[in-house]
Formats: sequence, C-alpha cells, structure tokens
Amino acid sequence: MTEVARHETTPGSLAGDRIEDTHETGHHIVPISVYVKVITALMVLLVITLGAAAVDFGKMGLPWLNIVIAMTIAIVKAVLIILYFMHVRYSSKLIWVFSGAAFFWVMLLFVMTLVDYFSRAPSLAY
Amino acid sequence: MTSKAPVKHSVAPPPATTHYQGEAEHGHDHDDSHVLMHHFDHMEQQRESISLGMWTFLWTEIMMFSGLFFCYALFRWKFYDAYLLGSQQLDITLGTINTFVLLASSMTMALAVHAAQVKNRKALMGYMVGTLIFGGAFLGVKAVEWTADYHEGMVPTFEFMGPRGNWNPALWRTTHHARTDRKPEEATRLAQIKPDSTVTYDFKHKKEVSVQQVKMYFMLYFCMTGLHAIHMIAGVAILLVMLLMAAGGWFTNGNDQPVELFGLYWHFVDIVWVFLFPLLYLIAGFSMFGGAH
Amino acid sequence: MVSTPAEGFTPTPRPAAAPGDVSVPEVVPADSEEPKNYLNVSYGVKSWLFTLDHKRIAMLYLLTVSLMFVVGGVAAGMVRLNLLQPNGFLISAATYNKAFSAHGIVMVFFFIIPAIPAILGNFFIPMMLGAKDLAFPKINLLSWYLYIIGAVMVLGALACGGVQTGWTFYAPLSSQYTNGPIVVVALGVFIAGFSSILTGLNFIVTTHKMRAPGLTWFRLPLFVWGMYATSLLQILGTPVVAITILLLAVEIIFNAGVFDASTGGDPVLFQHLFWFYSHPAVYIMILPGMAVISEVVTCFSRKPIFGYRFIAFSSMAIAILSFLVWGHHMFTTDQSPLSSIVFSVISFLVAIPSAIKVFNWTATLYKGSIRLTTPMLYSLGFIGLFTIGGLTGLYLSAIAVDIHLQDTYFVVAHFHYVMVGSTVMAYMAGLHYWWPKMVGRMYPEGWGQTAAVLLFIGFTLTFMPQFIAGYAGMPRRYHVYDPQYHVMNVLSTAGATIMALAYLLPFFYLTWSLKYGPKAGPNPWRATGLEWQTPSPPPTLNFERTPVVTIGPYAYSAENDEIEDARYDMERAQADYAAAQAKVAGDREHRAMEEGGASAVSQTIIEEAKRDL
Amino acid sequence: MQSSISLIPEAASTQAGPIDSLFWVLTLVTVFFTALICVAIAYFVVRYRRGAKVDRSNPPLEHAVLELFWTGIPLLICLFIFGWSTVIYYKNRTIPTDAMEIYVVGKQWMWKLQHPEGRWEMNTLTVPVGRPVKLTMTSEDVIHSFFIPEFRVKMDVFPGRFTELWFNATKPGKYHLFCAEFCGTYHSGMVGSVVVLEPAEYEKWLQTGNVNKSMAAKGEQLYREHGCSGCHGANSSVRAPYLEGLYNAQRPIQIPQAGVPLDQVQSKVIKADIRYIHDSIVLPQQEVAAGFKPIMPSFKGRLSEEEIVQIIEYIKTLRTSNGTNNGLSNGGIIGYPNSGANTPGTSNRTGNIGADGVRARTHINPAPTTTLSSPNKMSSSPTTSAPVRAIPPKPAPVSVR
Ligand code: HEA
Ligand code: HEA
Ligand code: HEC
Ligand code: CUA
Ligand SMILES: [Cu+2]
Repeated sequence: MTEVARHETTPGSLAGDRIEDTHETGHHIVPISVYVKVITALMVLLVITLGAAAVDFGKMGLPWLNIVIAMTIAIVKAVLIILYFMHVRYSSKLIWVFSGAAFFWVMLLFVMTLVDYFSRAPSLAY
Repeated sequence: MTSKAPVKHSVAPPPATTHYQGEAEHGHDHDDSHVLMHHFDHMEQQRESISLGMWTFLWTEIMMFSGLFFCYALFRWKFYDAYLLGSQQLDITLGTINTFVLLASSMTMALAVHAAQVKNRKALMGYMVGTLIFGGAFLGVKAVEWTADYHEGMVPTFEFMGPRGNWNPALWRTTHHARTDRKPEEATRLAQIKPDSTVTYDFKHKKEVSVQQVKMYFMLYFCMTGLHAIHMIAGVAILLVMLLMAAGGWFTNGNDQPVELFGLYWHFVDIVWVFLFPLLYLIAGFSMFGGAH
Repeated sequence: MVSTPAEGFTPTPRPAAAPGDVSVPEVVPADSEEPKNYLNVSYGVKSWLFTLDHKRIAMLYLLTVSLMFVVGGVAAGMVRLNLLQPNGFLISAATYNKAFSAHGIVMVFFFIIPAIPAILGNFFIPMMLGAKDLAFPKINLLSWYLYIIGAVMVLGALACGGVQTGWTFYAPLSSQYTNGPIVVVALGVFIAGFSSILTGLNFIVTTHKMRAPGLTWFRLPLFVWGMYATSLLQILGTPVVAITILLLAVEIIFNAGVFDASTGGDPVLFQHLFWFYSHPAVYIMILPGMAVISEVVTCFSRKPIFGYRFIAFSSMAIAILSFLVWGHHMFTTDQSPLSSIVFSVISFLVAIPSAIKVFNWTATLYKGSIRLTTPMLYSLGFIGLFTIGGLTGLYLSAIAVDIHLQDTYFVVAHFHYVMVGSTVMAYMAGLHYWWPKMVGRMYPEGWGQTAAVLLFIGFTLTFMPQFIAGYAGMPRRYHVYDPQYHVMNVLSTAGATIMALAYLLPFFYLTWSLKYGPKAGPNPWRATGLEWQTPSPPPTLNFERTPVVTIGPYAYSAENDEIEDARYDMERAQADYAAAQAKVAGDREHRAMEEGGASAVSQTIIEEAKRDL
Repeated sequence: MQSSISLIPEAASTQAGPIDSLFWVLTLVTVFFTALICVAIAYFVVRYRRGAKVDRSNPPLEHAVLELFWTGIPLLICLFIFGWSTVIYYKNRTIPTDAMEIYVVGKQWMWKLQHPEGRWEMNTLTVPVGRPVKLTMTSEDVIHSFFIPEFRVKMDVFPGRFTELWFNATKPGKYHLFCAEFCGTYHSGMVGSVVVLEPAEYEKWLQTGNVNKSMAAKGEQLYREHGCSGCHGANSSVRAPYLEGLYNAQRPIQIPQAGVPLDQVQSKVIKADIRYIHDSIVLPQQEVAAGFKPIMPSFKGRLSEEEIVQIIEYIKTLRTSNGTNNGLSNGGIIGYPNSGANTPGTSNRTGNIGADGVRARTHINPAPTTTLSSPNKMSSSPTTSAPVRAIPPKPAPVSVR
C-alpha cells in the first residue's frame, strides 16, 4: 500500500519523486508497520522504566543508578519518536542538523553551569 | 477520495488576492497553504521553508524547557531527599496512565499524518479524533491530579493567601502512611508541622527535610507540568480546528503539510512528557511508599 | 555583480552622493509617471497596521524603536544630569535607581536588540537574497505587535511606579526586597523576547530557503552572514531568559524560593540563567553592527571586502563561542574558581574573531578609493571605538583585574563603548547608507557629516572619563558618589549633552529629507548589492523578476568607477542635448503656431523631440 | 581621603601591586592596538582618498599569511594575559593561614564588622597594618559586595552563605569602603571607610571604644541560654558529642541518604570548620556526627547570623585540658558498625578555614528580618537620615518559627 501511496502523494507536481527521498520531510511515506513497531517499542520501554524505578538502587549504594537508567530510557524513547514519528530519519541533512543542534546548546547550558556547581566545595552536594 | 480544492501547482505568482500564509508554526490558519503563496517561487521551496520554520520553532521550545529542566536538575542534586518526599506525594498510577495515553496519542497523530499523505479523509479524521480523545484524556487526568494535590495541601502558598494558604504538609500522603507506625515524639513533631518547619518523612531513620525544599520541588513540578499542559491545551485547540478543516477535505488534497507540522509539534510535547514522567514521579521509585519499610 | 536577464531596468548609474553631487537633477526616463513602490501602493493607517510587506513592517519598527530610543535617552539624561553633582542634588535615590533601570531595560530590550535586525535586517535581507519577502510575513507582523505589547507593558509599568532592579533583575533583590511592578516589566520583557525570537526564526528560514538562483552561501553579502549568526543567538538564547524571567515572576507571586537563599534556593542560579542569554545578547547587539560595517566600508572604499571568508566565519565563531563565556559576569560571586577560569579563557578566545574582523575592515581600505560620506564616517568611528571598547573587555575578562573593576564605572564605560560607540554608530551608518533606498530621497550630506563627527566627540567625552573613574573605584548604580570622582563626572555629563545634540540632528534632517531631500535614484552609492538593483523606494515585491546571481558580492573597482563616471557624464550630456532639442522643438512649434496651423513637419519634429526626452 | 583627581587609586595592599602592573600592561596593549588601527585608518583615508592619483592596481582580496598573523598575535597576547591574570588571581585568592579573622554582616544598607575580641564597628573597618586580615562575610538580606578600591579587593556578600575576602594592608591611612552590588534604594549610601593603624595603635584601639563582651563571652551566654550545654555539656544525659577541641578537628560525619538506615551509611571525615559548625547548628540533619542520633533540633531562625557567629567563636575556645582533640568528640562510638571505620582526627591548630582558598560553601538559613543587636545601631551609619529600610522586605518564608 505504501507503493500506491507514494504515487498518490505526488500528483505529478514539482513535489514529485525527485525530491521525495532527498529533502522534504513528509513526502516519504512511512509504512504503518514501522509506526506499529515504534509504538510497541515505546510501550515496552515505558514498562522497563517503571520496573527499573521500582528498584531503589540507593539501598544498594548506587543512588545514581536510578536516574541514569531512567534518563537513558527516556533518551532512547525521544530518539525513536524524533526519528520515526517526526520523520527525521527520512528528512534532509538540514533537518537532521536542525533537530540535533538544539540539544547541543542545551548541553552547553547544563555542562557549563554544572561545572560551576560541581567544582564548588563538595558540601553543596548531598 | 473527496478533494475539494484541486491542488494548484502553478509556479507563476497567483493573483494578488492570494493570502500570505506564514503561520504554519502555530499550526493554525492553513487556508491556501496548498496554494503557492506569492512570495515563494515554487511549492517545493514553500514546503521546505515552512517545515524548516517549524523545526526552528521547536528549537526555541526546547531551549525554553531546558531552563526549567536545569533548575530541576540542580535542586534535585542539592535536595535529593526533599525531591524524594515530594515525588512520593504524586500518584504514580495516574502518571503512568498519562504517559501511556500520551504515547498513544503520538501514535494516532503519526497515523493521522500518514492518512493525510495517502489522502484518506475518513482515516485522517478518525486518527485526529483519536488524538483528540487521548489528548483530552491526558488533560483530564492532570486536572484530577491537580485537584487532588490541592486537597492534599501540596499547592504552594500564594502571597495573598497568607503564610499558610493551601500549603499543608500534615495532609501529605507519605505523612499519612507514616502515621501508621508513629511514635510519641514524632506525633508531637507532626502536629507541629508549620509551612516553614521541617517534616519527618522516614520515621525509622529520623530523616527530616525542610518543607521549604519540598516546596521548591512542587514549584518546579507545577511549573514544568503547567507549561507542558499549556502546550497540550494549545495543541488540542489547534487540533479541533484542524479536525473541522479535515472534514472539509482540506488536508487530503495533497496539502498534507499542516497535519504533518502539527504532528511535529504534538510529538515534541510528547517528548517533553517522556522526560517529565521519570523525573517528577519516579525518583527512586516506590521503595519509600508507606513511609517505613 | 548581478546579471538580471531581460530586466526592465539596467540600473542607471548615479553619481555617488558627495555633498555637491546629489543636487544634480535626475535623469528621469521619459515614460515615468511616479512608479508604484511599497510606500505609495496603498495609503491609510490600516494599510500599514495590517501590512505583510517586510519593508513596511521595517518602517513600523523604525518609528517605534526610535521612540523607545528617545525614552531611554531621556532616562540617560536624568542619570547624567543627576551625576553632575556628587550629592545627588537632582532626584531622590529611588528615582535615580528607577531612571537607570528604565534606561537599561528600554535601551537593551527595546532599542538596541531590535534596532538593526528588525529595521535594517527586515528591510534588506529579503532584498539582498533576491526574495519577494521574508518566509513568514504574518509572523513578521506578529513579532512587531509582540514588540508593541511588550513595550507598552514596560512603559506603563515605568510610568506608574518604575522598578529599582537594574536591567539585570538580580534575585533576591528583585524577587523579595523591592516592590514595584516588577512582574509587569518582567512579562513585558518576556513578550518582547518572543518578538525577537520570531524575527530570528524568519531570518534563518529565509536565508536558508529563499536565496535567488545562483546565490550560494559564499556569494551572500556579509550583512546576511552577520544577521544569520545573530538569528541563531536570538533563537537559542532568548527562550532561556524568557523562562528565567518567568521563574522570577513565579518567585515573586508564589514565593517559590528557587532563587531565595533562605530556603536553600540559589541567587547565583538566577545569574547563571540570566547571563546564559544576556552575554550572547551582547553579541546579538554587536553582530548586526559588524554586518552593517562590512557593507559600508567596502562600498565607500570602492573595493571588494578583504578576507570575505574570514569575516563570514568569524561571525559564526562568535555565535558559538559567545554561549560559553557568560560566567565572566560572575567573577566576584562565589562561582567556583575553576569555572571562573574556564569562562575567563573562553572570554579571551571570543575576542579573536572580533579582532579578525577589525583587521580585515582596516585592510579593506588599502588601495581603495575612499570617500568620507556620512555612513563611512560613522563606520570608521565604529572601528576605532569598537577597538577600544573590545580591548577594555579584555581587562574585564582577566579575572584578577575584573575583581577590582566589576560593577565599577569601568564596566559602564566598556559596554557603552561597544553598545553606543559601536552598535549605535553602526546603526546610524546603516540608516544613512540605506536611507535613499528606504525612502527614495537623499539626506543632507553636510548635516549628516556634522552629526557623525559631533557624535564621535560627544561620545568620547562622555565615556572616556568613566574608564578613569571606574579604575579609581567609582561603583556603578550610585546615586551619590565620593567627591574624588566629581571632575570625571562633570566631563561625562558635558559629553552627554553633546551626544544628545548629535542624536537630535538626525531626527530633524532625516525627517526633513522625507519631503525635501533630493530624489535618489535606484543606486545613489553605485553599490553592488541586489537591493540596489531595484528602484528606490522598491516596489512591493522588491524585484520585477527574480534576479539570477552569477558572481560574489562587492564587485567594486576603481576602474569601473571611472567608466561609470564617463557613462554618467555621457548620459548627462545626452540629457542636456535632449533638453536643448526640446527647447528648439518648442520654439519651432511656437513659430509654427504663429504661422498659423502646425505643419505636419513640425508635428513630427515635436514628437521626435518628445520621444528623445 | 584624597579629594584630588586620581587616575589610579592609591595602592595600599599587597594584592594591589600585581593587579596594577597587569592593568598597565593591558593598557599598553589597548593603546598600541588602538593607535595601530587608528593610524592605519587615517593613513589609508588620506592616501587613498577618492580622486587621489595613487597606484590602486590589483588590490589584495585575501591574504592567508596576514590573516594567520593577525589571528595568531592577538591569540598569543590573550593567552599570555590570561595566564598572568590567572596566576595573580590564585595568589590573591589563597588566604594566608595566619590571617586574623573579622566577621562582616552586610544588610540594607550598612556594614557591621565584628572583631573576635569583641570590638564591633558600623561601616568602618579598623585593621592593623602589615597583617593579613580575613573577612568572613554574610548578608542578612540581599546580595551586597564588599569593595575596597585602594586594596583592589572585592567580593560579593550573599544571604545564606559565607564568602571570604582577605587583604594585607601595606600602609596606614583611611581608605574607601563601598558596596559594589546594587542592593536597593540606598545602595549608594552603603559606604564606609577602612582605617589602617599601626599594630600598636590597633591593640590600643581594640581596648577603647564600644567594647562589649568578647564574642566568645557572648557566645558562651547564648550557649547556655539555648540549651546547647544541656546536651553537649559534660554531665548531660543526652548522648551528644562533646564540642571540646571540635574546631578544625577532623570529624567523621555521616550524610544521611534516602532510604538507607543511618547506621549503614558510610561515614566520611571532614574538617570541622566554621561552615561545618554553622551548619551543625542550623541544619543538624545535614551532616550528622558519626555514630550519633540526629536528634539535635535545628536552631535555624532561633539564632541570628550574628549570634551563631558568636557561638562559633565560643566553641572555638573550647579546648580539652591537654589541648588536643578530645577523642570523645568523635562520638564515643559505641556499638555502631562503622565505628571502626573512622579514626579520630588530630586537630591541626594552625589550620584555618579556607586556607585552601575555598569559599563559603553552604546554604545556611539566616532570618532576613532579624536585626543586628547593637546598642546604637544606626547612629554611626551615614544613612541615618534615611529610613533604615524604605521598603520592608517580604518576610522570608523561613524567618518566623
Ligand atoms: C555590544 C555589546 C558588547 C560587546 C560586543 C562586548 C564584548 C566583550 N565584552 Fe562585554 N559587556 C557588555 C556588552 C558587550 N561586551 C555589557 C552590556 C556588559 C555589562 C553588563 C552589566 O553588568 O550590566 C559587559 C560586561 C563585560 C564583562 C563583565 C564585567 C563585569 O561586570 O565585571 C566582561 C568580562 O569579561 C566583558 C568582556 C567582553 C569581551 C572580552 C568582549 C569581546 O567580545 C571584545 C572583542 C573585541 C576586541 C578584542 C577588540 C577588537 C580587537 C582588536 C582591535 C585586535 C587586538 C585584539 C587583541 C590583542 C586580543 N564584558
Ligand atoms: C544600547 C544601549 C544603551 C545606550 C544607547 C545608552 C546610552 C547612554 N547611556 Fe547607558 N546604559 C545602558 C545601555 C545603554 N546606554 C545599560 C544596559 C546600562 C546599565 C543599566 C543598569 O545598571 O542596570 C546603562 C547605564 C548607564 C549609566 C550608568 C548608570 C549607573 O550605573 O548609575 C550611565 C551614566 O552615565 C549611562 C549613560 C548613557 C548616556 C549618556 C547615553 C547616551 O548615549 C544617550 C544619548 C541619547 C539620547 C539623549 C536620546 C536622543 C536625544 C534626544 C531625544 C534629545 C532629548 C534628550 C535629552 C536632552 C536628554 N548609561
Ligand atoms: C537535643 C539535644 C541537643 C541540643 C539542645 C543541642 N545539640 Fe548539638 N548536637 C546534639 C547531637 C545528638 C549531636 C550529634 C548528631 C548531629 O551531629 O546532628 C549534636 C551535634 C552538634 C555539633 C556537631 C558536633 C560534632 O562533633 O560534629 C555541633 C557543633 C553542635 N551540636 C552545636 C550545638 C549548639 C551550638 C547548640 C545550641 C545552640 C546545640 N548543639 C544544641 C544534640 C544537641
Ligand atoms: Cu549593599 Cu549595594
Ligand atoms: Cu559578557
């Protein structure tokens, strides 16, 4: 059905197959099967998140582990959504850059500021 | 396949009557967006410009939330215990349901985009309705949660509500649980809880946190979920409008971009929640439930 | 630079407007009866308030931004006047604090940040790209309205009460220890922030997607490069300060305690978040200025810019580095020594790209054919003052010295050198440079040059003494000060008066020129940018056909100029010739009339003569 | 006070010298490059003015070597200056271990300075010449900044934290004291002077004037009044650590962790410096003396910053007979699993907090509304005419208890 779709989306126009796979988000039609896979993955990850959170690693002397696991899973989820639901995977280089760049700047904010707080006297952290 | 207005692909500028169209970012006002606007040279340029604009807009959104996330991170690191206590006041079940609902809504939204691309009007409308339902459900649950929070005295005080306002730690869940294995000394202490005092949350080990720090957790909790909810509300409103337009066959005539743009926005809001949920609800999980263990 | 195939008009070369030349009568094509342009295409308030034409929106900005400048300037006047005496003779302490707070807030958020991008950028980026408009005209208009809403909120708040926070809104002072309509001001700034975000968004998309055929990135005018870098900063920085200011409001309303030390909150956190935006913001202020200078300097030294790529890349380098130095505003807080040092070294690094620009501009003059028109005067002033302002920035990024200088008048002098001495100068340069294009008329050159020189003198007299007072230890934001700084402050106030005058002049003669200025042709400076390849004022869609670009910008050369001059003389001769013919024809006709009944012959002659004109 | 125009303020501290020389070098760089640019511009403008008959043939459009040159030179200069300034910065920041301590409390809009010997001053700081002086500073309300131009020193003063500043005055005289951080309406009134005396005079001065009981003495009184002795006293029933010899001792402490029983928390050894003692009083639950129950109530809000500082001064004086760190004050660690883990630290008497140059690093909880308990509070401050606080601060949520 995707095959059909391909032709349907591009009614003999400028926006034809030529652009389809190169730039232009959205002209590439993602088969529903992909969506289904992704959503199942997301749901599984959600369950894992809960499971991991149910364990309090703090008691095992690894207080940081909970957050690390949670964030890793969250990032995976986000990436899945960005790549497939938001079609970045099928988009032009420019969109790749744009969808990634913001996170780079967020990182700047976090790193540069935390450099200050972490390198202050330790007793701030407890 | 009902397509009302046939797609124009003229490269020549349309008559002066053509509206400009520039607000795809905001997801509404999609009239004529399948018509080449006169300041663009051709459809391809127009499509690309608009979707690039949307992504750029998402940049600003990300940076905006990142400010809040940073405050969260900093104080979680400083006042872990307070955060723990705070997060225990939240209802993880509702939080989970909401996460589920929101992921589902993302799914339906993605499908809606697909439907628009294959010009299946019925499916498009169906998925849009689905998304609306899920989105609405999310907001509904949030409303329930917030009212509960209010009754359990977690809403930090307004200046004009006096020093106490609704803020009343004595009502918190954990403290309830705690009451089960209470010893005299804590009994007195719990009775004395004032908005500015400290509250014992782990009676076994006599762990106390300053209520003020818990309050900071709640401030950030309400700011973050609040800002997120505002985005949701905006999204739902826009989606309603688009649903009507879809009924008129607006987006199934080759002009699927508005749907897609809105999809981008919706997925972004979803992603924010994907981070909010573990950060706000799942700090060190359920271990502390029931106060002592 | 541009070959516009089958273009209706090959630009009629005009003599560059030196004081003498401009008054030369135009050579008007015979068939022209007031061509339609963006100004006369429609009339009435509505046609302006609901316009989607980037040029009209730019003009709206020009009006409102200038108003805000006057407001901020008058506040500055109060400040300076009060500092004439050490004892704060003029106004009360509270009023003084409100004055400089208003001054800072208005000047930064409502004058300098929108000034060049929203006026000159809005007007000329689409034209330089050969586009018909910005990518999102409606958003463009929206951003103007947001600006207005923000401005009204802030001015209202300042009118009824005012705030004593400085433009930096430091907590806990602003959140707990001072009253006044801080929340309103904060929200006003918040809204204005989104105005500048949307502008940046528009520029980025337009630059990426709407370049004319053949207009590759390295054929872009440096103005566009600069504005692109600026837009990046606007988009990535502004949201953070927006949310910070929102948090401040929450702090005030709900007493959240996030910035409140007494609840374990952290006042320094506010400073981090604030400067994460506000340092990039200072480059939001300077990059457009640099962009303007790059255009003007080449044009008036009739020579391609020196080191195009270096200037272009240095803009991007600044854009990225500027996000890594904000901590240099916090050296005397209890920011950890480590991060102070990191921020310090990066602050030194960010100076390098600016250095590159300065040197390249200077090198551009070499072997040029330089004419000191008003824009050029402003630009040269910019280079000199920016050098001083920037280098004094190095004092401040050296932690050891900054410990002494932080929050003294040295800092005040530094940032006025870079903001007023540089950016405002550049803004003036750009305004004069593109004025003929924007309104279709020349400004009076003589007055222009006078104002430029006056501004330079007044500025130096105002802010040079502040460096001295600053190192001598005079703290900023002081309503009364130690008598030892009296002399410096008297000088400074004297200078400020001259400055006020120097700013007043343009208000008058530019307004005057709207009606009485001599008509400027499409290209009075004989500049090469696309924006000059279309009539002035430009038609609504800028170009009659999308131009096709074949070579890079700045194809200036002294030799060409000579040819152009020759061609100009020729045209002028032709004009005189035609005029003469017409006269003759007229006489003939007259005589024919006298003879009674115009003969067919004389008729044709007249026709010919008419056609010649 | 010099009233004449001074291009460079008097340099009256050991820190001033290096900073001034760096300043001059920077000025040199600035003047040089400014001159360079301006001269170049002037020359070109004249030589290549329009119409001037000069050789304009094939002008250079790009010159990699040149670019490299004027990227490299400034870069080197920058790195050089950065290195130098950072060295000075570190030197100026590390506090000599033998520095005498003075406590500074800033509040809108005045400075209160307390000498350990009990002599207190408003808006005037009297110090001996040639002795390193360390100021331990905190604020009762907003951020202030303690600035002495002639010493080239400045440090912000925060509510809820300690910051430290030190200097070593080189010549007797009277110098300016400014508040450099905007702190509200009468910010510009928050000024005073620093008086540097010969050591002998200083000693004399300490005895005269408004001496009240030494801080320690006041502290002792408070110590009794607030029932500290009730628990910490030698013959008290409560199991609380003795505080004799606590100051600057290496103390094993436990930082409670979420969900971890306290007796299972690893203990770590830290130095019982001012900051630690301060926190033990206002936030006792934060770092618990190893092996003890965290039953000490918090005195946050009950004791003003000033009083706490006095108590600390008293605790400092508590020494054991043999002058060493009393083993008991490690908590006679009875029957606690981790007791073996931490060996009693030995007190390093000379050790002085912040000797490592680390600044105040805590968030204590001062009560912003508490006022300085000095007999004639405002009389000596220049802002007498003005109301002490034009705008009453909103009661900080924590202050009342
Ligand atoms: C247009 C705005 C603008 C610009 C462009 C700059 C540019 C720079 N600024 Fe400035 N700055 C401000 C606006 C600006 N600043 C404002 C508003 C404040 C105060 C905010 C407040 O507190 O209210 C401030 C404050 C400020 C501080 C904090 C001072 C304090 O509060 O203690 C510091 C510290 O590092 C600093 C550094 C710099 C540096 C290193 C540059 C560099 O980018 C300069 C680079 C330029 C040059 C170096 C000159 C050109 C180079 C040459 C001619 C070649 C020779 C060069 C070398 C030898 C290196 N600035
Ligand atoms: C773009 C930004 C900008 C601009 C253009 C200016 C322009 C000027 N500034 Fe500005 N200034 C700031 C940004 C700016 N300033 C900032 C951010 C601060 C920090 C605020 C804070 O501490 O929070 C500051 C602070 C500041 C101070 C320090 C106040 C203090 O710390 O106590 C002083 C003191 O001299 C000063 C003076 C001036 C003067 C004389 C001008 C002149 O250039 C103004 C000249 C212009 C006019 C006068 C208007 C046009 C003229 C007329 C309309 C004629 C009629 C008007 C009169 C006759 C008065 N400014
Ligand atoms: C209820 C009894 C009690 C009172 C009253 C009390 N303390 Fe404590 N204090 C303790 C206990 C128990 C500890 C050890 C556990 C801890 O560190 O919290 C302690 C610890 C301390 C410490 C840390 C000592 C160390 O060895 O690390 C200091 C300093 C201190 N108290 C000072 C004071 C001061 C000053 C006061 C009065 C203002 C005071 N205490 C009042 C019970 C008390
Ligand atoms: Cu205290 Cu300014
Ligand atoms: Cu800066």
